[in-house]
Amino acid sequence: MTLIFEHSIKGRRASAQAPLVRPECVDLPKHLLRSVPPELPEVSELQVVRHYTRLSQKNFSIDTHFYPLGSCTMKYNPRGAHRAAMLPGFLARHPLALPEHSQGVLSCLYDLQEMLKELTGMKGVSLTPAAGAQGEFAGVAMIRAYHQSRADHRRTEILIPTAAHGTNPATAVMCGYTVREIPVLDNGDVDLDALQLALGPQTAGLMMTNPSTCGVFERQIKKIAELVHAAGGLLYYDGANLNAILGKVRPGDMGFDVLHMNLHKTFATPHGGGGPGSGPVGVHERLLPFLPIPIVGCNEDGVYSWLDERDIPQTIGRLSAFMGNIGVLLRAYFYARQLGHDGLLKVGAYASLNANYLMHRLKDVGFKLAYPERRASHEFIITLEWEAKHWGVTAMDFAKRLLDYGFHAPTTYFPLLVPECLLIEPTETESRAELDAFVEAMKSIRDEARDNPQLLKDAPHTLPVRRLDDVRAARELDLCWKSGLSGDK
Amino acid sequence: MTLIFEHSIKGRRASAQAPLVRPECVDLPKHLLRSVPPELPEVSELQVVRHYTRLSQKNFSIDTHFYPLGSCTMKYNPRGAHRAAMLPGFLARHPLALPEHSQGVLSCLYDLQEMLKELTGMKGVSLTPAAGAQGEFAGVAMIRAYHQSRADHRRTEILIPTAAHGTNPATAVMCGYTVREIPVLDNGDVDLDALQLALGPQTAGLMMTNPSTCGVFERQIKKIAELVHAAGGLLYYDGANLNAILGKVRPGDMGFDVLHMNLHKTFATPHGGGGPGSGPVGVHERLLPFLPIPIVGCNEDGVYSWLDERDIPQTIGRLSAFMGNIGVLLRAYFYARQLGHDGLLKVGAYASLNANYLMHRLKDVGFKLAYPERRASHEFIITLEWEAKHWGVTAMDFAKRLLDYGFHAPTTYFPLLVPECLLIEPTETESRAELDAFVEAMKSIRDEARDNPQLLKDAPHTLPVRRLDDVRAARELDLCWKSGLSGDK
Amino acid sequence: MSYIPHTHEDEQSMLRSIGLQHRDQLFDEIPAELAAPALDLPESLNEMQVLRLLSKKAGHFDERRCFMGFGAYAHHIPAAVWDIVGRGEYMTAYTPYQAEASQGTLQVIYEFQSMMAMLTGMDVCNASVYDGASGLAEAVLMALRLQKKHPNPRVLVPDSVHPWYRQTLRSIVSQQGVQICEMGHNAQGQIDPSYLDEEIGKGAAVLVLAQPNCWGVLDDVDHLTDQAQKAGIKVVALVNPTSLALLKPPGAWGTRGADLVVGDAQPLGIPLSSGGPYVGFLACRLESVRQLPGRLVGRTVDLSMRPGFTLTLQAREQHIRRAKATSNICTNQGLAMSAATIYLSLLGAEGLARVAAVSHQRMLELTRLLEASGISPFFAAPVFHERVFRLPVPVQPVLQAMAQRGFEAGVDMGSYDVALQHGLLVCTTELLESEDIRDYAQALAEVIREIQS
Amino acid sequence: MSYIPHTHEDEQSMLRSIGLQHRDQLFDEIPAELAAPALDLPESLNEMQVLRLLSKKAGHFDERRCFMGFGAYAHHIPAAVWDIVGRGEYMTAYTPYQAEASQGTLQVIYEFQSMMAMLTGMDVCNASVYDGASGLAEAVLMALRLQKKHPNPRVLVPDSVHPWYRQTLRSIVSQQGVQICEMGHNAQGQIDPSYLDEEIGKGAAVLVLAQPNCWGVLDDVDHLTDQAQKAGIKVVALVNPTSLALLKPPGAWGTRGADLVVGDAQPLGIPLSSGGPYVGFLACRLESVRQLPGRLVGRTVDLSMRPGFTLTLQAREQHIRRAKATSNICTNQGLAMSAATIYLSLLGAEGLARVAAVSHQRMLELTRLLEASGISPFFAAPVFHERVFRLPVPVQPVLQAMAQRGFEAGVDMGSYDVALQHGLLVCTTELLESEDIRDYAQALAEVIREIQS
Ligand SMILES: Cc1ncc(COP(=O)(O)O)c(C=O)c1O
Ligand SMILES: Cc1ncc(COP(=O)(O)O)c(C=O)c1O
Repeated sequence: MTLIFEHSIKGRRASAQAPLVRPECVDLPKHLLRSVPPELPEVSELQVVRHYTRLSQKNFSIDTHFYPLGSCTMKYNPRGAHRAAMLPGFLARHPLALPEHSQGVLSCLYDLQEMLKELTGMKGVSLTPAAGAQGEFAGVAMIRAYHQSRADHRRTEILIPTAAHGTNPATAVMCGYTVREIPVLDNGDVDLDALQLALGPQTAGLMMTNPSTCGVFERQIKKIAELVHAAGGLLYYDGANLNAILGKVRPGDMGFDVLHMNLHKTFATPHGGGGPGSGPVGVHERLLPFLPIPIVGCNEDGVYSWLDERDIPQTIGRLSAFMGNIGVLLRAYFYARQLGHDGLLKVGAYASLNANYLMHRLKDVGFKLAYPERRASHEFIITLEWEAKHWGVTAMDFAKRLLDYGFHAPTTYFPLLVPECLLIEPTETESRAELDAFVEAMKSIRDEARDNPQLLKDAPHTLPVRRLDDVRAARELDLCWKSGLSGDK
Repeated sequence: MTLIFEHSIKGRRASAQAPLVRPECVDLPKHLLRSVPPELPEVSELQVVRHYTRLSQKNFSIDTHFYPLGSCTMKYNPRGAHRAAMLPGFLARHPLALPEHSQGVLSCLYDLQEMLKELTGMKGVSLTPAAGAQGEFAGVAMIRAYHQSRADHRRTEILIPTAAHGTNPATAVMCGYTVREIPVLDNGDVDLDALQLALGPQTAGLMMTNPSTCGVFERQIKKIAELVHAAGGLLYYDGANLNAILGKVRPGDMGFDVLHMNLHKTFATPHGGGGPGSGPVGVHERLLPFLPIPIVGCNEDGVYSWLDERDIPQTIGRLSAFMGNIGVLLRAYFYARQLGHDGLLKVGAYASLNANYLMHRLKDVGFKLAYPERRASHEFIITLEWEAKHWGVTAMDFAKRLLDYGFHAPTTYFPLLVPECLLIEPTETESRAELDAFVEAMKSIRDEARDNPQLLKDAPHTLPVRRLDDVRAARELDLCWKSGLSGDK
Repeated sequence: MSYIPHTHEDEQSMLRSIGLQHRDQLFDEIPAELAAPALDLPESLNEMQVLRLLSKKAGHFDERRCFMGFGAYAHHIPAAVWDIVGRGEYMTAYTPYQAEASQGTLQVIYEFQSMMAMLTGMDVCNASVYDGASGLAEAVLMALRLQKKHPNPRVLVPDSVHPWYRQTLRSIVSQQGVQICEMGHNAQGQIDPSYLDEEIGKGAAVLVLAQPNCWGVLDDVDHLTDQAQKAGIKVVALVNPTSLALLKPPGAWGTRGADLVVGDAQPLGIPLSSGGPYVGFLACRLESVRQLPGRLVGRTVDLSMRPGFTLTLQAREQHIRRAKATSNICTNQGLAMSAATIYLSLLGAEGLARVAAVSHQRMLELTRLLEASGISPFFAAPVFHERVFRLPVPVQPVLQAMAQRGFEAGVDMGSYDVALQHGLLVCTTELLESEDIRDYAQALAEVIREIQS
Repeated sequence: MSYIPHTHEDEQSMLRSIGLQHRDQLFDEIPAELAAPALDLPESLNEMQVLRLLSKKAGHFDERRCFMGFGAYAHHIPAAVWDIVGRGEYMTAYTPYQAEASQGTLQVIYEFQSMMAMLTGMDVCNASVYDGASGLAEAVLMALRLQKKHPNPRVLVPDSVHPWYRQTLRSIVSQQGVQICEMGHNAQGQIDPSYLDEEIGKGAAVLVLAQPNCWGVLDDVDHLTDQAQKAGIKVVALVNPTSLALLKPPGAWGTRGADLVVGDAQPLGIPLSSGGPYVGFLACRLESVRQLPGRLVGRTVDLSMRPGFTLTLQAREQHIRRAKATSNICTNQGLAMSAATIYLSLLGAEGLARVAAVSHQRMLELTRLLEASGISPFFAAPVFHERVFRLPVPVQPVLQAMAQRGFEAGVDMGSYDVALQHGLLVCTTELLESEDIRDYAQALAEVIREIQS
C-alpha cells in the first residue's frame, strides 16, 4: 500500500499535461492569491498510470467477478453504451450549447423519457435526478407540492414499511416529513392492519418498493393503494427493484402515483465504484405539474428543447445546476434501444429465473430461506441465524469468506428485519455455470463453518488486506494524508 | 485456468454483436460451403469481458510493473498517443481511400519520415516495414539490390558480430546471404583484426548495432566503417538500440549506409504483448533508389501522395499488402511531435543516466559487471557466473525470483557470449525510486541465493503459476484446444 | 437482442429444478389483472446499429471553439484519465461496502479526500455529492445543523451566485422551511460590505460566498468572511477548484477561514457532457465532520496491522442512520471523483497553476482585444477566467452568427437577469491558444458590425 | 516536454553516485567528432496540442459509407474488443518470454491458435505474422522447405491473387531465387483446370489458391487442390477468415485438404486504419509444425502440475536458431491477434456466419439493383462479398462523384490490370443496411448518367 503522495518528489511534473509556460498573474490583487501551493503529488505520468492501474486490480467488479449484491442489480454494463457515451461529440458539448446544436442529444433524452413512461405506466418523466435518492427526494417533494397546491397542509407524515431502504426515511426527513414505520409480516407482505391504523389525515403518502427488499412481491398492492388513496395519501414507488418486474407489471398499473428508477440498476449503467447513477422520476397525471426541471420537450415541428419553470410553473424546481447525469442517461438510452421491445420484456423474467433457481439450489444444499413459501423476485434472502447460533459464525463471516472463493459478497444485514441475513441478487446476465459455482462455494463454506469456524472469522485470506478494523477507522480518524506524517512507506 | 472454450455452451450467443438474422446463401454451390460450423466458443458478452479482463491481470506490463528487459526499451507508452491513433477518423480510413481524403494522415507520415531522417542523419526513409526484423530484411535487400545494380555479383556474405541479435543472421539468410560471425573482444568492442581478416570481395556488408547488445558503445566505429567501405561492403545499423544515443550521435554520421529503427522501442509505441511494432528504414544517398514502397511524397503544392514502383522503379518492392503499421506510425508521430526538439534530445541522455546509475548501484551491492571498465549505454550486463558456480543458482533463477518481488526480469542469456548474464535496460521514464527498489530486490535475492538457493530454484512463488515445464511443452505438443479433450475444468 | 446467457436447454433445466414448466409461473404470485399491457417500444437493435445511430446524434461539437463557462468549464483532459477510470475494475464496481474487495476504489477516495482538503485548505473533504449546486444545498443544510441556536434560519445568498445554483438551493432547502435571502451586488459585480452589514442586522445564520462569482469576478473574501463570522454567521465558500491553484484557499479566508467549502470538481478532468455527470465536493473542519453528508474513507489497519482503507463514520449515512442521517445521498458521483483524483495527480500543483494562470491570461488577452474594438466589461473588478462583456447589440443574434463561424461564443446573461441585458459572459481556458483568442475577437467585431449595419 | 521523471536534484545525486558532474560525461567514450549537429526538429508540444492537431488530421472518414474491400474489410468491431485489448496489461507488455509473468497474453495466444485452427480446418496456427501478404511469402517459403526435392522451385500464383500480395511475395521470396509463375484466369474470373495442367507439365512445387480471389470470385477449390496434390504440388490456401464461417475450410479442400493456410485476420475485429496494423496467420498440419515460422504457445504444467502456457518450439525462431531459423520474424502483430481472439469469442460460429451471410446477401441485393440499371458484373461466377462491375464510363470520375455524395464507392480495377478497364470492385459487409445499398445503387446510376451526358 503506497499512496500517490509517497511517490511524490518536489519539483517533478508530468510535463505533457499542462501548458508549457506559467504566465505571471500580476493583475490580481496579492491578498486574493494563494501563498503556499497545495501539496498535490508531484509524479510522472508513468507513475500515475502505474499507480492507478495497480490499484484498480485490487477491486472486485462485474467485469472481473460475480457480484450478487442484493438490491444493487449488478448486471453486465454493455461496453457499447460506454463507447457511445464517450463519443467526442457528446463529451465536448457544453450544457448551455445552443439548442440548434443539441438536437441529437435532446432527441435521445426525449425518446428515453417516452420509453420510461411506457415501461412504468406513468404519464410524465423527468430525467434530472442524479441517483435514486435524489429521485426519491423529487418524488416526495412532488407529493408535498401536490398537497400544498390543494391547500392540504395537515399532511406531515410519510409511511414506510420497515423493510425499506435507508434512503426512504432519510428522504422523507429531507422533505420535512416525519416518518412512521409500518411492520412487515412473516410472509414478507406489509401488515395491512397496521397500515390501516397508521393512515389518517396526517398521511402525506406511503413509500414502498415492490417487490420489496424482502425479495418478494407485495401481493396486496391493489388493496394498499386503495387504502392510501382513500386516506388522501399518495403512493411512492422506490424503483430500485424495477429490474424484477420489467416488462411484466408496471408500477403505474399497480396504483403508484410517483416513482423513481435507478438506471444504474435496471438500465445497466455502470456503478462506477459508487456512482454516477441516474434516478429519473415518473408521475401519474395529477403530479405532472410538479415535475422537476429541466425536461425535454418536442414541438409539432419535431424540434426539441429544454422545458423549464416558464413551461412548468408549478415545478418543484431544479435539483442540480444543469440537466442531471446526461452521460449516464445516454448509456441507458443505448441499453433501451439495443434491447428494444423484445429484450426489455425479458429482463424481469430472466432476473427472476436466476434468482429462483439460485434460491432453490441454496435451499437444497442446506441454507435457510427467509421466506421459504414465497417466490423470489430478482433477489431473495437467506438467514444464517442457525449457523450463527450453533457454530458462532455470522453472515459477515460468510460474506468475507466468499471473497476468498472469488465471489463478491451478497448484501449483508439488510433488510434489517431479517437476522443474520444475506440478500442475494444474481441478475439476468449471469450464466447457470456461474450460479452453480456460487452454490458450490456456499456449500463448501458452510462445511468450513461447521468444521473450522475460525477459518471464516479470519477471512478473507487471499485479498490484498485481511479483515479491516472499522472501529479503529472511526475512532482514530485518518481521513487525509498529511506530509511528513505518512504511516508507512 | 479456464479456457474460453470451457465457458461455452451450445447455442449461446453474445447476441448484440451480430446481425439480427442469418440469410440463407442459396445461390452458392453447395460443395463450396462448410458442412460443420467451426467450434468457436459460444459465450455471452459478459463472459467474454470477464474472461479476458481477468486474464489480463495475469500479465506484467509497463503500466503495472518496472520492466527492465534489455534490448527491448520498455518505456512509458503515452496514453495520448493511443487516444490519437484510435480516433475514429483514423481507424475507419480504408487503405485505398482517395488521396484527397487522406491528406491528414499522409501529412503525418511525411513529417515522420522527415523527422526520422533528421534524427538518424539519413537521406531517405520508408515507413513500411512492420517491425525491426522486416526493417532488417528491407535493409539487407537494399544492400543486395545495390550490389546487383552495379553488377557486383560476387558478394555473398554478410558479416555479423557474435553479440548480435538473432534477427540479424536470420535476416541475412532470408535475403539469400551466408553469415560470417565476427568475434567481440573482452572489452565489448568488435575484434578489428578478425574483421579485417573476414573482409573481402565476397563481403556484401556488415550488420551491427551501436551501442551493441553488450551495452557499450563501439568506439572504433569510424575505423570499422572505413574498413568495410574499403572492401566494397555496406554498413547496416540495427536501430534497436537507437534509444541510447537519440539526440547524441547519428548513425548516418557514424558511416552507416542503411538502418532500421524500432519505433516500438525508441518512439515509445506499445509492444502489445508481442506487437505490432514498426521498423522504418533509413538510407544514405546511394541506397535511395531501392527503398521499399510505398513512401509518402509531397509535391510543390503541398499535396501528399503515396509513391510506388512508378516513382521508385528500382525499389526492392512491397513488404506487405498495404502501407505498414500506420496505427503504430501515428503513435510514433505523436511521440515525436510531443517531445519535439528538446524532448527528443534528452532521450538518450537520460536513458544512459538511468542505466549507468543502476549499473553502479548494482556493482556496489556485489554484482559483477560484464564490462566493468566501460560506460553503460542505455543498458548493461551483469554476469552471475560466480553465483552459479558457488551457490548453484542461475541467471534464470534470479530472473524468476525477481518476478516474486514485483519486477519483470531483465533479458536472460543474451547476448550469448556472456555466461549467466542479465541484460538490464531501465529506460529514461523510470524514477530513481524505482531503480533503487530494484537494487534492493536484487541485493535481497543475492542474499537468498547464498542462504537458501532453493528459494530461487523454486521461484516464482507468488504468480498465477509456478515455474513451467518448457521441455514438456515442446515434447507433448498441445497447441490447440480440442473439444472433449479438455485437460481441466 | 439481450444480454441473457441462457440457451433454451439451460432455461428448461433450471425451471425443472425449481419445479416449474414455464418462466411465466415465476410470476404467479402477482395478481393477473396487474399484468402489463402490450407495450409500445422500439424494436431491438444490435450494437452496430445503436452506435451508428448515436454517432450521428453526437455530431461534431468537439470541433467548435468553446468560449462558454458559467458553471461548466472546458479544460484539457489527459488521455490517461478516462483510459484508467474506464477500466472495468473501477467502472463496474459498486460502492465499496466490502472493504477488503475494494481497496482500489477506497484508496482512490482517500487520495481524493486528501487532495481536495489541500486544495481547499480544509481538514476533510467528502467523496462527492451529486454536483456543485446540490452540494451547495447540502452545505447550507450542514451549516444550519452547525448553527443549532437559530430557530428560523435565514441564509444569505448573493445574487452573484450562479442563478441555477440558487434555484437548486431553493428547491432543496425550502422543503425544510429554510429561508433564502438574496443579496445584491455593486457596480463592480462585487458584494458590498454595507449590504452584508444590513443583512446581519436582520439576523442570519449562513452566508454563501462564491469566489470567483458566476461572472468570474473576485470578491474581497477575507473581509467578508471576517465580517460574517464576527456576527456568528457560518461562511460557506463556493469555489472553482481550478482557481484554487492560484487563489487563496477558503481555509485561509479572513482570520479563521471559511467554515465549509463546496464546489463542483468538473473542471478537474470531467468532460462537459451536456451538463453531467459532474461531481460536487464538500469540505469542512475536522470538528464538524460528523455533520458532513456523503461518503468518507478512513485509513485503518487489518488483522495483521497492515494499513488499509474502509468506509467510515457511516453512522452519518442513510443506510445506517436512516431517518436521522445527515443526508439521503447514497449513490454519488464516484467515477467522476476518481477521474478528478487522477487528473490532480497528473497536473500537480504546478500544472494546475499553469492551467489556471493560462486561463486567466487568455481572458486578459481577450479583454485587451475586445476593448480595442470598443467592447468593454460590464464589471471592472478583477476576474479569474470569465467575464461579462457589454455588447452594443442584442446577444442572441451574436451567438447565432458566431456559431456560424464555429464559435460557441458565450452565455447570454440577459436571459438570467434583465439588469445584464446585452451582457455576454465569455470564458477562456488553456484549451484556447492566443490565436483562437485573436480569431474570436476579430469574428466578434465583424459579427457586431454586420448586425449593426 | 518529456516523460523523464527526474528533478534536477535527482539528476545531480545520481550523477554523483556514478562519480560524474554532468550527464554529457556519460557519452565520453564516443569520439567527439561523431556528436550530432544541431538538429532541425519541431518544438515540443503538450498532449492537448498534439491531440488537437491530430484530431484535425483524422477528419471524419468514419462517416462515409464504405464500399471498398480489395484486401481490407470494414466490419463492425464490438466495443468490448479494443476496450479490453487497450488495457495496459495487454498493450504495454512485451513478448511473453517470462511465461509465469505473462499467462494472460500466453493464454490468449493459445486460444487464438485454437480458434484459427478450427476456422481453417487445420491442426495448428501460428500466433501471427505481419500481414496476409508477407504471410503468403512465409507460407510459400515454408511450402518449399516441405518440398525438399525441388532444386529450382517454381511457385504457381494465379493472377486472381491480389496484385499487392503478388508484389509482396515477389519482393520477399525472390531474394532466395524462388521463381514465381503467374497463371491467368478464364472469362468467369476463375482458374481453369487446363491452365493448371499446363503448368504442372512444366514442373512446379507450390500452388497458391485464393478463395475467394481478389475479385470476390469463388473457385472450384476441391478440384484444383486434388489436381495439384496429385502432381506433388503443395497447396497454399489464401483465405478471408470471415468467409470461412460459410465456406468450406481449406483443411477440407479436395481429398486431403490444403497443405498450408494463410490469410489476414484483419476482418476479425481489426480496424481499417489506412492499411495497418493488420495480422497475418499461417496454419498447417501438425507434422509440418517444425517448419512453421512465428510464435507458438503450448499448454504445459508447472512445478505443481497445474496447467499453464509457455512459448514453445522456439528452436524454430531466430532468437534461438539465429541463421537457421524458419524466419527472421521477432516482434509480430500480437495485439491485433488478441483483438481477433476476443472478436471471435464474441461472434462465435453463428455470429460470424451471420456477418458472412449478410455481407454476401448485400452483394446480391446490390447486384440486382445495379443490373436493373444496366450495370453488370465482369465475371459471372459466384462471389462472396465483393464483385467487379463493368461501368459504361471511366471509373475515376465515378469515384470522385460518388465521394461527393459520401460514398467510398470501390476500387478502380483498371489501375491494377488493363484487362479490367472500367471495372469497379465493390465490397459489401454487414455495416451496410439494405437502405445503404439502395442509396448506393441510386447514386451510382445518377453519377453515371451525369458523366454520360
Ligand atoms: C431499494 C433501494 N432504494 C433506493 C436506493 C437508492 O438509490 P441510489 O443509491 O441510486 O441513490 C437503493 C440503492 O441502493 C436501493 O437499493
Ligand atoms: C538488437 C535487436 N535487433 C533487432 C530486433 C528485432 O526487432 P523486432 O522485434 O521489431 O523485429 C530486436 C528486438 O528485440 C533487437 O533487440
